[in-house]
Amino acid sequence: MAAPILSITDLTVDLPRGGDRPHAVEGLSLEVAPGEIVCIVGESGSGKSITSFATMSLLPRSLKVSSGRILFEGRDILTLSESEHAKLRGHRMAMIFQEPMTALNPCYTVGDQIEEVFLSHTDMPKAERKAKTIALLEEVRMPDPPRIHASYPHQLSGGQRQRIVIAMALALNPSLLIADEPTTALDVTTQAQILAMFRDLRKTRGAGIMLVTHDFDVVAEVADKVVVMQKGRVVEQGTAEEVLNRPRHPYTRQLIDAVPRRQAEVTQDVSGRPVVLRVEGLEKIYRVPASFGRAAREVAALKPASFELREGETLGIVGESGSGKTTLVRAMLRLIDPSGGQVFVDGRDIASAQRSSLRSLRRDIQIVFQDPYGSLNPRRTIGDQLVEGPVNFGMSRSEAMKRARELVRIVRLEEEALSRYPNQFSGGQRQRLCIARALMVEPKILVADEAVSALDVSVQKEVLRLLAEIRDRMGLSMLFITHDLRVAAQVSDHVIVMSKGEIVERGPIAQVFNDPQHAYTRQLLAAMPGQGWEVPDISTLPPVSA
Amino acid sequence: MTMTRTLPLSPRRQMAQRALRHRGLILSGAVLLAIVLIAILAPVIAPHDPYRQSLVTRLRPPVWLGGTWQYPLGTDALGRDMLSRLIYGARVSLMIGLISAGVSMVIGTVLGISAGYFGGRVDSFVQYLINVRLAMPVILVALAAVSLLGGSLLIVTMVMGLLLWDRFAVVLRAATMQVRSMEYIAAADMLGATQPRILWKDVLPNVMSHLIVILTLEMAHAIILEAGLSFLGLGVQPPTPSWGLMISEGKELLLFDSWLIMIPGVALFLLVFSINMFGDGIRDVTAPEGRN
Amino acid sequence: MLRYLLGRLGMAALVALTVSVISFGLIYMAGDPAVALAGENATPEIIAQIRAQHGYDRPIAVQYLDWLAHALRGDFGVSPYFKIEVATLIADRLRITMTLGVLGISFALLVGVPMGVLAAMRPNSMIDRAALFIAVVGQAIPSFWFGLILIVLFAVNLGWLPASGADSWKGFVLPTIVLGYYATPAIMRLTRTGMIEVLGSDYIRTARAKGVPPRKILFKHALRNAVIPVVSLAAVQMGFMLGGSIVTESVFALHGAGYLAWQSISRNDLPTMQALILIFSLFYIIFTFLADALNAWLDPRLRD
Amino acid sequence: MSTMSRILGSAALVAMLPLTAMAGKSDDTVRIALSKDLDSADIYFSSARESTVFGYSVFDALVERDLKTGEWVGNLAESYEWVDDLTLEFKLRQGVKFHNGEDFDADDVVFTFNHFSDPATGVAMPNTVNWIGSAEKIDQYTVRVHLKAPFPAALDYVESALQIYPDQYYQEVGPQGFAQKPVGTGPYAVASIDPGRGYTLKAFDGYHEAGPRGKAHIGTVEVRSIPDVNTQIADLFSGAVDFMWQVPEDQAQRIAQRGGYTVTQAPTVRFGYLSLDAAGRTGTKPFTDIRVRQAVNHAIDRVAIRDAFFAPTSEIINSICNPVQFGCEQDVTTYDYDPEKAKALLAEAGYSDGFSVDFYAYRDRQAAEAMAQMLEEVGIRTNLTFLQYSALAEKVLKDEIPMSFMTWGSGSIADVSASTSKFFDGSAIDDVRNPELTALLRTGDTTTDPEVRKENYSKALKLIADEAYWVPLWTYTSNYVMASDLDFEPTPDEFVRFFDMSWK
Repeated sequence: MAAPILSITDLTVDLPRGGDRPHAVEGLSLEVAPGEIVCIVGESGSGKSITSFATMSLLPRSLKVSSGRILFEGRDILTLSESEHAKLRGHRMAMIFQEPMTALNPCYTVGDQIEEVFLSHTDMPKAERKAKTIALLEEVRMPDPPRIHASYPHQLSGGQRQRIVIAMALALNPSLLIADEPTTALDVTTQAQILAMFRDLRKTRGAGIMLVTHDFDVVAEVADKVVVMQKGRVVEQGTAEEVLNRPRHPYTRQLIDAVPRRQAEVTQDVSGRPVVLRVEGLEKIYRVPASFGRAAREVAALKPASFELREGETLGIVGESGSGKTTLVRAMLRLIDPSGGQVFVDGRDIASAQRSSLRSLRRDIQIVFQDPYGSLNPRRTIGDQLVEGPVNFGMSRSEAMKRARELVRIVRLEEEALSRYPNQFSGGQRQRLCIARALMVEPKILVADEAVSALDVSVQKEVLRLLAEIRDRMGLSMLFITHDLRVAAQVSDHVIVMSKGEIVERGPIAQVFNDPQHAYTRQLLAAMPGQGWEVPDISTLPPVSA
Repeated sequence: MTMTRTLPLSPRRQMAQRALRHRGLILSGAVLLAIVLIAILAPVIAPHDPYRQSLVTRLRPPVWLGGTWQYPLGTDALGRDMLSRLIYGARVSLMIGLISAGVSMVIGTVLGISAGYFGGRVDSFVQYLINVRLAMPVILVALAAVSLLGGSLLIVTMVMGLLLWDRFAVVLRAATMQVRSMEYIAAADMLGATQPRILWKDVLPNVMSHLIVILTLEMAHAIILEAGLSFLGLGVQPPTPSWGLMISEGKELLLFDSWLIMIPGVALFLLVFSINMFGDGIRDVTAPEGRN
Repeated sequence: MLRYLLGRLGMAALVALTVSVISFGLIYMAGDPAVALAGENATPEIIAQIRAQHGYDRPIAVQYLDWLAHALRGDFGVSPYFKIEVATLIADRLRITMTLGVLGISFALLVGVPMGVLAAMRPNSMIDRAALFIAVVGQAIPSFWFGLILIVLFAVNLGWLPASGADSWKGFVLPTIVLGYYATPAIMRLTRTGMIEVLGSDYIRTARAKGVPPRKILFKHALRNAVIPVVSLAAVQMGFMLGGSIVTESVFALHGAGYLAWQSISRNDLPTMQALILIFSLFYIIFTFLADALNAWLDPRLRD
Repeated sequence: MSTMSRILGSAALVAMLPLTAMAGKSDDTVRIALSKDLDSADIYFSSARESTVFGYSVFDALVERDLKTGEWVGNLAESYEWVDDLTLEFKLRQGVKFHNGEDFDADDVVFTFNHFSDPATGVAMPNTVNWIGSAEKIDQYTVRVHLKAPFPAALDYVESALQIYPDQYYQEVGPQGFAQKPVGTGPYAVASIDPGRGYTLKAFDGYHEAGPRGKAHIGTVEVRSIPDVNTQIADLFSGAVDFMWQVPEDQAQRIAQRGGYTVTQAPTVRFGYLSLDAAGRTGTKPFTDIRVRQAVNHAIDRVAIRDAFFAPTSEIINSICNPVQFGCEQDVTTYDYDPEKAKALLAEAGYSDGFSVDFYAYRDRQAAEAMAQMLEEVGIRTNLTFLQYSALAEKVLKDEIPMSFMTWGSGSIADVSASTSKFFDGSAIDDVRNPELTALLRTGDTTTDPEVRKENYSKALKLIADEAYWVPLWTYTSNYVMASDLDFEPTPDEFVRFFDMSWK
């Protein structure tokens, strides 16, 4: 094996005082060799991104490297001055970030921004810069490179923008490429393309790639070597094959155990049960009014959609961003007014209900949102927010409080939680409180709108388990909206696949996954990362001393 | 899972803690408190009647310029005790600030929150109102209005109140729009809360910090504006001891008895400065993310 | 971009129309304009004569439309106090006020923007704290008071600059400072906030990751983005300044439109008052519109 | 910060002022600061003193009073003659030219008199011209003026209010054109004019030297309106201003104390008074009772106010007129400052607890506030409101002023017909509406025999004093501050004659 391009030894990065731990990264050592993809895996707060920023010398001002060495092409870059380091960045080492939407300067064309790499590091003439840039755009498979060259970032999609960032990173053929969660913000199909691109790059360019991710499926898809981090420390590292299939550290095992399995844990037959929710021809059309030089037009965010939900059933609704699944939910709940169709709960139509009667109708159907930070009012105590619903529906406050205490226990939190404020809870805890809040009014149907998407895998797993448990215990029906096929597979009985505002496929989970009918579904399934990896059953692994 | 680790403090306690650590806030708060106390206790602490004239003891200098302790800050052109007028003036200036800013707050908040919450046509209409209001030159319109309607304390404060609501509306509109998109609003809606209840329990508390900050800014603005109107001779009417009017009265002798304008000027500066500092402090404390 | 600007233009026109109604209507708050015009030694007969002569006996809506029709042609009538055409009077005075406004906003920008950038480069540093302190102090000083002190200092004590008049550039120095300093804190704060936000943004990190030199990051990438909201603010402040020139102009005896406004108010010169309120408003509307156009040019996202 | 402490730490800022060199003499330009502005250079359409001052230097009148002898002398007229009570004949001076070269003759006079006395022209002060019946050209240099009724003060108005305009030029350019470029025969010609801002005058080379005024001594007069008195003083100290007037007493005293400038006072025709609504036309009852009016008279310590705010040369007056005016009887009932007596009178009138009243004023804020305080002490609670003069005048017409502190300049006419007679004429603005009083004054105004006039005015003024209709206060003196190398003798009529100024 070739000499490593990057060799990090005993790196420690201090956190500002007053945090919950003294170091962001502690005693980290790792190596990246040419032509190798090293994945750093960990949950949020594990210090995995800090490592990449330290290497790029892009640490926020508040974080300081206190010890260790980062050898890059034989030089300790921690001893370099800012301008010397700037000469390396973009030239010898390059980086790709998580959030493509904001990674480009909105004021300049993307061509301009790619050319800036050449401008900063070479004295290449203008024409050559442009030619090289066009070539790069082709290499990252952008359609119509000359047009893209003159485009502004806001005119491109997220996936396209990420390719631009990749093009920038590749411009000068760096020997080290660092990618920090490069596909997390992207749709699964785009993710697959980008990951494929990484695999190619390793071969064509011979660069060493350090890829930071939280997703073991991504690791399985591309990694040569894996480094697992927890709370700033490396707990395990080794080849991908070793770590993925025979994890030794309990934490690694816990993480792998939490990876969704792409198949239902338990499937139930619900066909004979009564229908609790019937949606018929629900649609939402936005009218863009006529304005100067443009006629009025209509945009169908949701084409007429119909489905049924039976008692005790979990119906998964799967789709990428922009597929219309969120519009469907919001129109169904009358959070936005639908343009047509009916939504029957208990035989009463929500879609046509008067504002005044809407309140009582909604009692039967409650929702848990995606963002655990935005769905609780930061200025009200948990108790106050929990009793809101029952009190609005006429229950006495003390009665409601009693119920709140009960529900808090059911979602496995302590009663004191009721007197606290949302900022005093972690994301997973908040999501459980949101579930409790929804259950306070004893709904028949619970809608979970990407309810676990923002959570770390281990927390995600717990919340999913809690949801399933509650569903069974309370006889709830559930609508489970997600972009993640694996999660949908794990929890749903039936699944609906949406694309471009339309339901393209539906059926029992096993049928849709094993025998997809629609091209789009097939494409989605094919794009799922880590398909070559059979997640090991941790319980069968030999025990290790923690 | 249990909650054994140390918990973050509740928002209120966090704020209190940040407030206690914020030197500017504490300092300006202390000065403001002192001015408020002086205003409240004016009848007790003022050595003389602020309206009591004495034509034989006009223009006595303050102690440090050779005056006597009978009139520590000297007397004005009508022989009234400057210290007593300054003390009573605190009442008037604070009242001008509070009432004007209060009136604008009500107007601006109602408009801003309605625009931000309901959006659509309500929003377009409010934006139009804001634009109209901003297009009108404040001083000019205030002067014209006061000159046409006469210059009592009530009219001056009402005119300013009707003119200074724009910032409330602009900021609260933006803040409400942000809050409106939060999922806890949708959740409250789902849980059967009525719109007034959502506005009151979910929107208002979350835009409150903006509201308080703007309130302080506009108080300061109103006090300065009234001083400007008084300077042009169209502010509150004499013999009301407003600090702006005192500056205006003292300006005649600016070149000779400069303390006549310096003393109320410094007092006015201190008040406005403290209010602004206090507002900045509150912003830092309630929304630390807004600072950096 | 054209659509964006046309939309703005529509709003601007609507606002301008409303302001014209208000500035026309304001005058009627005072009661009978004929009585105000008649002045000293007025008798009921003279008042009646004036009322007929100026058409004050017609319905208000008719008077408004008549006034508007004339105003659109630049005819604001004859000033009863100065006895000459209001348009001539104002056109002449506006030069001084516009000069002052341009100088004032330039001062505010030249001081405020660099101060804001410096403060943003090191948040919470001494420079930052000092800049914020200066900003708060600046906002707390009444401008007439500040003007008087500057006169005492520079005109009377040091004798460097004249206390009044617009005969040479020297006469504009003190008024420019007095008019400009009040807008400086707002511009400085906005530049600072904008720069801090931009400097913390992902695309600045991208630029650094590309190895772009720090100076270029600051000026090419950061300032360009941070300055967009400052442009709007500067336009708003410029509009305010023209209105605020009343105080400054009367302190420094600069006979600009602001001072004319004050004169017309104290003399009950209704046509001049109406015209000035309308014109100041129009300037504000025009400035903000130009700022929108400039922003559309600076920010490609607004162009589509 | 050191500046702040210096400013705070010194009683008088001027103590540290350097003495600046005077600039005026070297370039033969006198720079004059005006508190108010010249509203219109077409002086017939202005009621402001500033335009009268402007008119005195740019135009000439037919006659003028020699301020030393008090006699009438000819200016544009060589002589005048009362043909009868209703006819005045003027023999005009020959060879006089206007600034634009136009010759002066009877046509100009006839045009000026007839055009501006025509009510359709709508001059700003109709009372100054409404005595004119018509003017008639007898020959090229003789004009007869026919009066509507006998009017003894006619020549006063001929001097101060009837500056002669060039008929051809005026009709050619119209009122607006004239306001922008006025043309007269006066010692100074207008070089530039900027309404509301100021004007520049140049000595007129072709001036008729034979007249009583003589040629101007100083080449250029620059008049600028500087509203703030501090700015004026700052400019005075830095040499940018050579001459200012109507300087408030406090400032004038300080400048005098400092030295280096000439500070002089001149009496003026202006006097102050409190108007009381004795006829009850505003619906305010108390002042209809003579005891209340007497109480107000007793309540005000005029001497103390004069001593505090006005020059020692200001006179306390007993009648509603200025003692320099013809017919201004001062030997009338007087009311001493006696607050106890005032209280007793109020109690007697049934106001032992006092009463509240709206009190309006438009100038001399401090004096007004002092009076308000004195009234308060005897139990009359005032709601003092300051208004612009025009706004106040409007309220008078609408019967909304129960009590006001006013001053009256009589257009600088030294005759009671220009003051007292204007107040109690039985018209809409008359506070008293006493037909006997109005008749006495009218007789005085329309009789030519000086003795008869005096007798009637005396009776009227005694009646006013006995009834305590109003409260006479004091006369005004004007403070003039000028550069020490400027020579100028102010006149009691407050019409600053620029052509009398010269360098020492």
